[in-house]
Amino acid sequence: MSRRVEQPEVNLEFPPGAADPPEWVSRRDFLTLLGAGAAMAAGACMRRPDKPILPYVEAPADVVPGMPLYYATAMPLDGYATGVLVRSNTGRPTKIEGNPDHPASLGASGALEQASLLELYDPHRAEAMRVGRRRATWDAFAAAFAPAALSRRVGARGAGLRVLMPPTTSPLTASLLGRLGEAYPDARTHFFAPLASSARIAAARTSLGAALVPQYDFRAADVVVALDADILATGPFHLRYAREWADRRRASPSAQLHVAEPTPSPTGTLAARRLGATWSAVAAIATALVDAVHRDARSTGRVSGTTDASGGALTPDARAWVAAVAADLAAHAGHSIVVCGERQPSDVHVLTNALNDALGNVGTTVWYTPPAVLNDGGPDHDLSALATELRTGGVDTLVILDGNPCYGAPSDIELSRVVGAVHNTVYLGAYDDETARVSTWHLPAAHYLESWGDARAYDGTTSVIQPLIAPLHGGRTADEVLAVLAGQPNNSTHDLLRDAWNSARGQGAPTTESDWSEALRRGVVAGSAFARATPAVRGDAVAQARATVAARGVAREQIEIGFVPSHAVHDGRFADNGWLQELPDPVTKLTWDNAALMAPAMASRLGVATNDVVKLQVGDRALDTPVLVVPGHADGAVALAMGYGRQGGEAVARGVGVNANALRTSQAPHVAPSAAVSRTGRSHELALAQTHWAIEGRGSSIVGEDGEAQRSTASSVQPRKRRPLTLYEPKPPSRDGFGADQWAMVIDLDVCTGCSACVVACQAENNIPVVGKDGVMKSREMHWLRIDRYIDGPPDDPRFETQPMLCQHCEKAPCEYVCPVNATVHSEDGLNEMVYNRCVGTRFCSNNCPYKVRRFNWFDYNGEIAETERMAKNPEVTIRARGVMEKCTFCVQRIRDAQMASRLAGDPATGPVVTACQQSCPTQAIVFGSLTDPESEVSRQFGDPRSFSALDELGTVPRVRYLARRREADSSDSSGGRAR
Amino acid sequence: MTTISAPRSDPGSNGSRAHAQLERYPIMRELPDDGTLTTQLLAPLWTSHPAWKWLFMASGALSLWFLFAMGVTFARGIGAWGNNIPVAWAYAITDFVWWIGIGHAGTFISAFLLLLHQRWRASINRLAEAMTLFALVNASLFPILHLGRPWFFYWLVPYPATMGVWPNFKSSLPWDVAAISTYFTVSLLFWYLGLVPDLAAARDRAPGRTRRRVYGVFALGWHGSGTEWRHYRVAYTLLAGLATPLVVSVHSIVSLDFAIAQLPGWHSTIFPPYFVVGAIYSGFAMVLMLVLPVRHVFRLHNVITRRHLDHIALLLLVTGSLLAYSYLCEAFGAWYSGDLFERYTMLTARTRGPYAVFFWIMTAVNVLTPQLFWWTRLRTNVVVLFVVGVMIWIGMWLERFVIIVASLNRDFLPSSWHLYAPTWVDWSLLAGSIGLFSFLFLAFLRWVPFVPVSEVKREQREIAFESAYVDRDGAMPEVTR
Amino acid sequence: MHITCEVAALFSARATTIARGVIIAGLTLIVLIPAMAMGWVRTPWARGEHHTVVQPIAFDHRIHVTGLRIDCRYCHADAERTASAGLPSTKKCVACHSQTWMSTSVMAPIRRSLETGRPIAWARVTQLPDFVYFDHAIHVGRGVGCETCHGRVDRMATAEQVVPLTMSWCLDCHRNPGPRLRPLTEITTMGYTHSPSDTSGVRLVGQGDRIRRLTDCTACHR
Amino acid sequence: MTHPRLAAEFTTADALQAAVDALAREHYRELETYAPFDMPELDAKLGRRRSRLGWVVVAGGLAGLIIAYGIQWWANVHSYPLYVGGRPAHAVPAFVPATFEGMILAASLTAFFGVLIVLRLPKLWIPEDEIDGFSRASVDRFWVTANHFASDLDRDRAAELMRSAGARRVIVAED
Repeated sequence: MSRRVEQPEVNLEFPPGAADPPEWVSRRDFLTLLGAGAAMAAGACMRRPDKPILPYVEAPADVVPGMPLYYATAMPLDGYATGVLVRSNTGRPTKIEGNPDHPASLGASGALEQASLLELYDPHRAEAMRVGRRRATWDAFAAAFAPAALSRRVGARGAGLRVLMPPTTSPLTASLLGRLGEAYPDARTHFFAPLASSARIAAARTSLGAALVPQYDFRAADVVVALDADILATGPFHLRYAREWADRRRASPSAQLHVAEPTPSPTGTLAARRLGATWSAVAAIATALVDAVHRDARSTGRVSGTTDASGGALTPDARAWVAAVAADLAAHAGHSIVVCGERQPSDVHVLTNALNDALGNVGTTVWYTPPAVLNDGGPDHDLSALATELRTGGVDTLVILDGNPCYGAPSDIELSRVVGAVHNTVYLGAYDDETARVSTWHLPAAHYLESWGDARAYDGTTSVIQPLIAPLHGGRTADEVLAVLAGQPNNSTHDLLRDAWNSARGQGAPTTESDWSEALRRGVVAGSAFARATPAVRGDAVAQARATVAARGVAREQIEIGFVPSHAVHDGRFADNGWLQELPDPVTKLTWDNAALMAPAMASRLGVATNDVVKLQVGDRALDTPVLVVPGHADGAVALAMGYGRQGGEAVARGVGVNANALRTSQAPHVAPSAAVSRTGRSHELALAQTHWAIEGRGSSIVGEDGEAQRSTASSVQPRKRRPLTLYEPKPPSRDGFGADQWAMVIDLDVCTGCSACVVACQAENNIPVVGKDGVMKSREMHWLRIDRYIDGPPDDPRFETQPMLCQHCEKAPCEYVCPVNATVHSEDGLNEMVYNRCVGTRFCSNNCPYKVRRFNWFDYNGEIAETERMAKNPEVTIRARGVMEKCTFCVQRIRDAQMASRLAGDPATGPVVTACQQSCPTQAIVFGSLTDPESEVSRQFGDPRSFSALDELGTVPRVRYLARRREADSSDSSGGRAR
Repeated sequence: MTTISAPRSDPGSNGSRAHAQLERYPIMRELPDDGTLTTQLLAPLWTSHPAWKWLFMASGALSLWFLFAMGVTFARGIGAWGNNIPVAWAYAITDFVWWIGIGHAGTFISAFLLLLHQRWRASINRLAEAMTLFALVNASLFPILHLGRPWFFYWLVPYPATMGVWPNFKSSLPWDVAAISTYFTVSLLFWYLGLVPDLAAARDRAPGRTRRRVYGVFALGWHGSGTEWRHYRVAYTLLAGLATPLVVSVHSIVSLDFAIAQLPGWHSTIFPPYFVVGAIYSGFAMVLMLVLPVRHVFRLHNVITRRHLDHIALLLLVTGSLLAYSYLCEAFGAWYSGDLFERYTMLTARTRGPYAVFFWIMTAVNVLTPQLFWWTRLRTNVVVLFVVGVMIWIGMWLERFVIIVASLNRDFLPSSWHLYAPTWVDWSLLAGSIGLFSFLFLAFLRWVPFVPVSEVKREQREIAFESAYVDRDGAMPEVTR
Repeated sequence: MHITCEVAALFSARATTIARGVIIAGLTLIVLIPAMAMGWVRTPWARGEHHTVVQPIAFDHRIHVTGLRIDCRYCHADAERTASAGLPSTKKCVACHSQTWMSTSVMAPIRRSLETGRPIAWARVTQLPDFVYFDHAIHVGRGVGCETCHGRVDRMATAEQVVPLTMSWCLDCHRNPGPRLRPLTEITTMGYTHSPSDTSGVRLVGQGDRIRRLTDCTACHR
Repeated sequence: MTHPRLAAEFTTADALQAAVDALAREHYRELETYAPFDMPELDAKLGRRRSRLGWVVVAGGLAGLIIAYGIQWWANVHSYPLYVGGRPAHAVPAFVPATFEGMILAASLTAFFGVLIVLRLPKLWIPEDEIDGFSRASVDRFWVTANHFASDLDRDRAAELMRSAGARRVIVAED
């Protein structure tokens, strides 16, 4: 009934990847499938469908078949490194986890990191080098672009040579660019990424006098104010920030998070005081905060918050919010943080710096370091400059190193057209995407799991990127290409790396073999973080900033459109990743699409509802987009996720959503200040993983709190327990014997951001298939672990509830007694077992599961995937066949392995078991362990006064408990300041 | 021997002159001598009705479409249907419960009424039993078709597997297997045993030796000797006695498929009686749909008289009212429980939820239409009866749909709420099952004695005997001719 | 009214006998067919026992085990460490055979493997379904001898499956391992006899493996 | 001999009943009657006892009951007890439905095959079939047959009685 991944044969040949999006299943040829069905039936009883066993010819030293190995490496995203540990089963990377030693990870890993594994095995990756229409070889390329040959085209000083690449933090790349500069003094390198913003650096230049970026320590902050900043779920350091904030919140429940944002973000859902404010309003709010906090500071030198905040531009709600927040900030001067988001213009960052300065946070919770990105904020980060050059046609050869700029560039630059016009263009890219299609040369790019390299984290810490598998499609790295250009074609990246590091002697780079191997083992180079700086803020800069913000004013009539990164596909580089396309947005639960997010009030003014298509207009640019109405969204603001509407050769990505870049201009790449929205009368069905947001007054049963804000003080949240009487008392946990465990899980809703890293982690660990947009619309998604989102209360200022929902492993499981074939039963150690090979698929269990966490294989999802994707499967978990139920098993494969290991070691206690979701969780909201050990964290939290079981009154006695969210007592004021 | 008047329980009888007349109305009228009667009742076996061929082919085609839809389901998987999570059961189970419900009237008529000596059963019981059998054929197809891996359906049966694992008898689905297989077997035996004397008659009446031989084989060499009748009588009554509790148990068990779950809208203790009543209700509706055309086409007005129609109508009125009462109980129970979820499902979701329109149609049809039968004239008006029959037939399908889908689509966690919409495969399976039923039933009408000849003769003799007897003291009206 | 009068009786006396015979035969078949099916799956043929598997190399366990007294774990080295016992790499075969037999035709596949670097494709002898997660390490480590599942390999010219490998067969041991376990020193012993006095098996269990837990579904199925 | 020594055909049930009355009065009991429908009223006269089939059926039902419960107990309690939904392995209430069905099934099968066996059905041929027109016994004719007579006189007396009871024809096998 089920297939398991066989050990891949040595130098396995991959068939041309032709996997299609899963809804293709429904279009499959009738008879063949009939055959398939029959074969599957037969297969279940057949004894000898022998596959030969292939031993090694020469056994590799460290590889033991069936024993996974973990390697440390780092995933660069927008240049910044996030340290990861990668599990490798007999040479196949099968799972990505966080690296505890890496500052950007602290052991956690986000959805993007987790999902990057699937990208490695993506059958749609470019497989061959080509020039024009012809296939090419690396040697041919090396020959054509060796200085000797190339200088003839671009001139001895390389005046006709331009390099375009995404922002990089790699010391190696830096040094190679240096050498390129030596070889071609007149050649220029430009950096571009759709989401990159230089506002922060610019602000630092004006207000601090140097190119610096702020660094935060949320562990020391009692009050955090995020202005249009999704600090807990996006950005290079969000895993670290989330972890630190959660630690602080756990340590002192009074620690507060206040958020003013145009569109609801995971951070916003956790805010004590959340305000929906347009982008321009956020700027005004920053000014108001500066006023409110400053005034006293000037007179008495003591920082305090005044209640009558200035800024007449603000709505009463906003003013109330400012007053409350300012007071809170002042009360915690020196222990607070004000963060400003990337999309805000530089003067708002100036004001933010001023606030932190005034509050005396600089030096305690906030400090500054140089940017890790090479010439961050420098002129060569401006794409339009390059575009002009290309148009004027002084450029003969353009080398584009990844990043697919022709898709991501603002539309006014028309990059595709200008690049197409260049005589000789090289594109190093993983896919045959928009850029590849206009380039002369296309070199398949190596995945980071296939390549050597290095990268810095946001704080400067350097990591070595080491490959886990030889390039599947002969991909190359940017460094290798640069090496060719710089005239060192035949060095492998590994050698280049060693050279570069040796030359960088003295800057903390490891030189000795032992340093090197240590760096590889730990995944970070010790002590390579940048030094802290705590410069003072220039008053004149602040005044200047206040003036500009005031001058700009708050948009009243016209509508602002903000271009936000997609939580799934980021800026589009993950667009071909099925896991991410199907990953529900943390707030809206939208999958397989992007949409114009807007406030209910605004939607009703426009006379549109969710699924209606509207025409967004910015200047003369227009884009038809489906609407998604989101309570809590700022009125007057429209948020549109980037990274969709791809037109490249990627089968999964193509035609999903609309391309936000069509509305972006190089002047306003992040927020279009004055846009128009109009009805089209057409509609487009969005695939929402959750179609019902209201909690229907069931809050106390589901999330442990009643609908209207808990009047109790933060510390004493006590969910009611209403377990009914029962005829059959659940079996008391058996405590006797060798490793007699009773597994259980606790999830702390107080720190769960809903970032959905756990969802992808579960998908990767447990071989969970993708069902496609069609499947999601039919409510057939397969996620064992989902994040429930409830949005309740007044539409302008709702309550957000976040609840990870997975199999509750009920001690009295309703699913078990209705299964006619004993396919789901209870194990000795308290697991609700699901036996796929026994399941006949009556689906009665799902009907009787109050949590609806059981998933059914409606089609043969796993039979549909390409051979390469098969390689991503975890060999320790059965690949489910068509027609069987599946659900969370508490990662039983990890439990059993741990138990067997401890047995063999003769250790009476089972070693620590970490489930995939728990491992990935940035805030460590998930705790897993055995109840038989009274000392275990899970036992402790089971007894926590905040702990409760979802739907307790049903008497299912779940082994998963939640810690109710702490909501602060309602402060007297009515509106925006209301605690939520 | 019993009286031949309609059951006194009949509410319509008080003061209604029309009804008084009807009570005097004979169960059989203008009956010729046994020979002619036999010829009349067996005639359809020898001569095919012109319309029959076309109907038979049409229903055959529909059955093939049924087969195709099954093929699609087997080949592609349940995904070919509209089902989803939370609505993991939908059309297929609705059809299953609907058909098995219909299947209940047959046994009810033949067994219950036999034990209660309701003489009017004699003319229609074979039709009803055949209906039961063919409905059960459909009913037993759907659960298997509904499995994610149908080829392992036998895992629900306790057999010594080399896996060493067994079915779980705490689940109601193995109970289903037991109930349905038993019910089908018993109905078949009961039907066949009743058929034997008439097959013998057919054997001895059939034109041509081949036909005679065929019927002869199936008649098992019945000769109607005293000895045969003596044991036959007992066996037949015993089977009736066994079928009577069986028919009650079967739909009770089917109702447990829902009642043992804790889903609001399913988790209800009144389900067993409620379902049994509903089943008989829908069954009688379909009996009407079948009996009326048959009576008309084959001119059976002398054996299926207005009395029969009247009694079926009365049974519809009674069961319909009981059903209405069950609806009330369900809603009241939900309200009285004070349980948040129960209340939402039964009071809010049902009446105002996405499937409210079906709920209201169902209530209107199932509760109001039978109330027409308080009027005797309507009870015997063929058109009214047929229309009402069809309406209830549909109404009861909707009831099952509402119970299953409208409960599943909104359960405990609002996060998992989702709508259900059928696909063309769902529709094909429903239509196809009706096609298969018609196909089998038409075959039955063509080749099997569908009015129990020997029983009718027996009744006729009894009636004659009694009337002769009662005439002497003039207590009872003349009934035979 | 016309009444057909047949010349002779419809059936002869023999017809009755035939009819009865048919009915009885039918009923017997209904009972017999499933019974036979259940019987068949319990036969060695249905389970693939004693089914000679053709190997690329005529490898004779008797010579290596009985003759040369090579420990099982020399070639199947991972049995104690991981789930799969593993097969020797070509290099391992050559390690001994470089001197002896190397030139013979029997060794041709090994030579080819060395030249081409392609692995030798051994045919699977003991196969479990994919949804069964069998772990050699835990079994070997808890006193289940090689012989218990693989039989007297030391007597096999060509290795073959000698146990049913049905789930109920696995359960027999999982329900009552005690008497089937052996001292860890005897793991690879062939023809080991459990003397009634030998309590080592019971001791291994006694260390607290909870028998009930060994019959949990997730002990083998994940 | 091909058919019974004495056979009489009647056109109405009443005539048959009269004949049986007359014969019974003169202690002819070794009679067999044939009718298109059940005529229980004849049994008493011919001293036919009530069928004992019922007791066999009861036995069958009990057997079914025990087997059905036994299987469930063996499977879920003895052979492979599993923790299911926190319920006890031996869940008596849950075992009731299948047990009941098992009982009914066994009982019904006993009843059906019981009657076949008791009546030796199928019995496609009987001597009476050789009588021309006997087949109408299943349609609209009523027959009485008798095989055992003390003497030919005795037989003729019986024939006489039949005629007087209004037999349409009386067939006497000479020997």
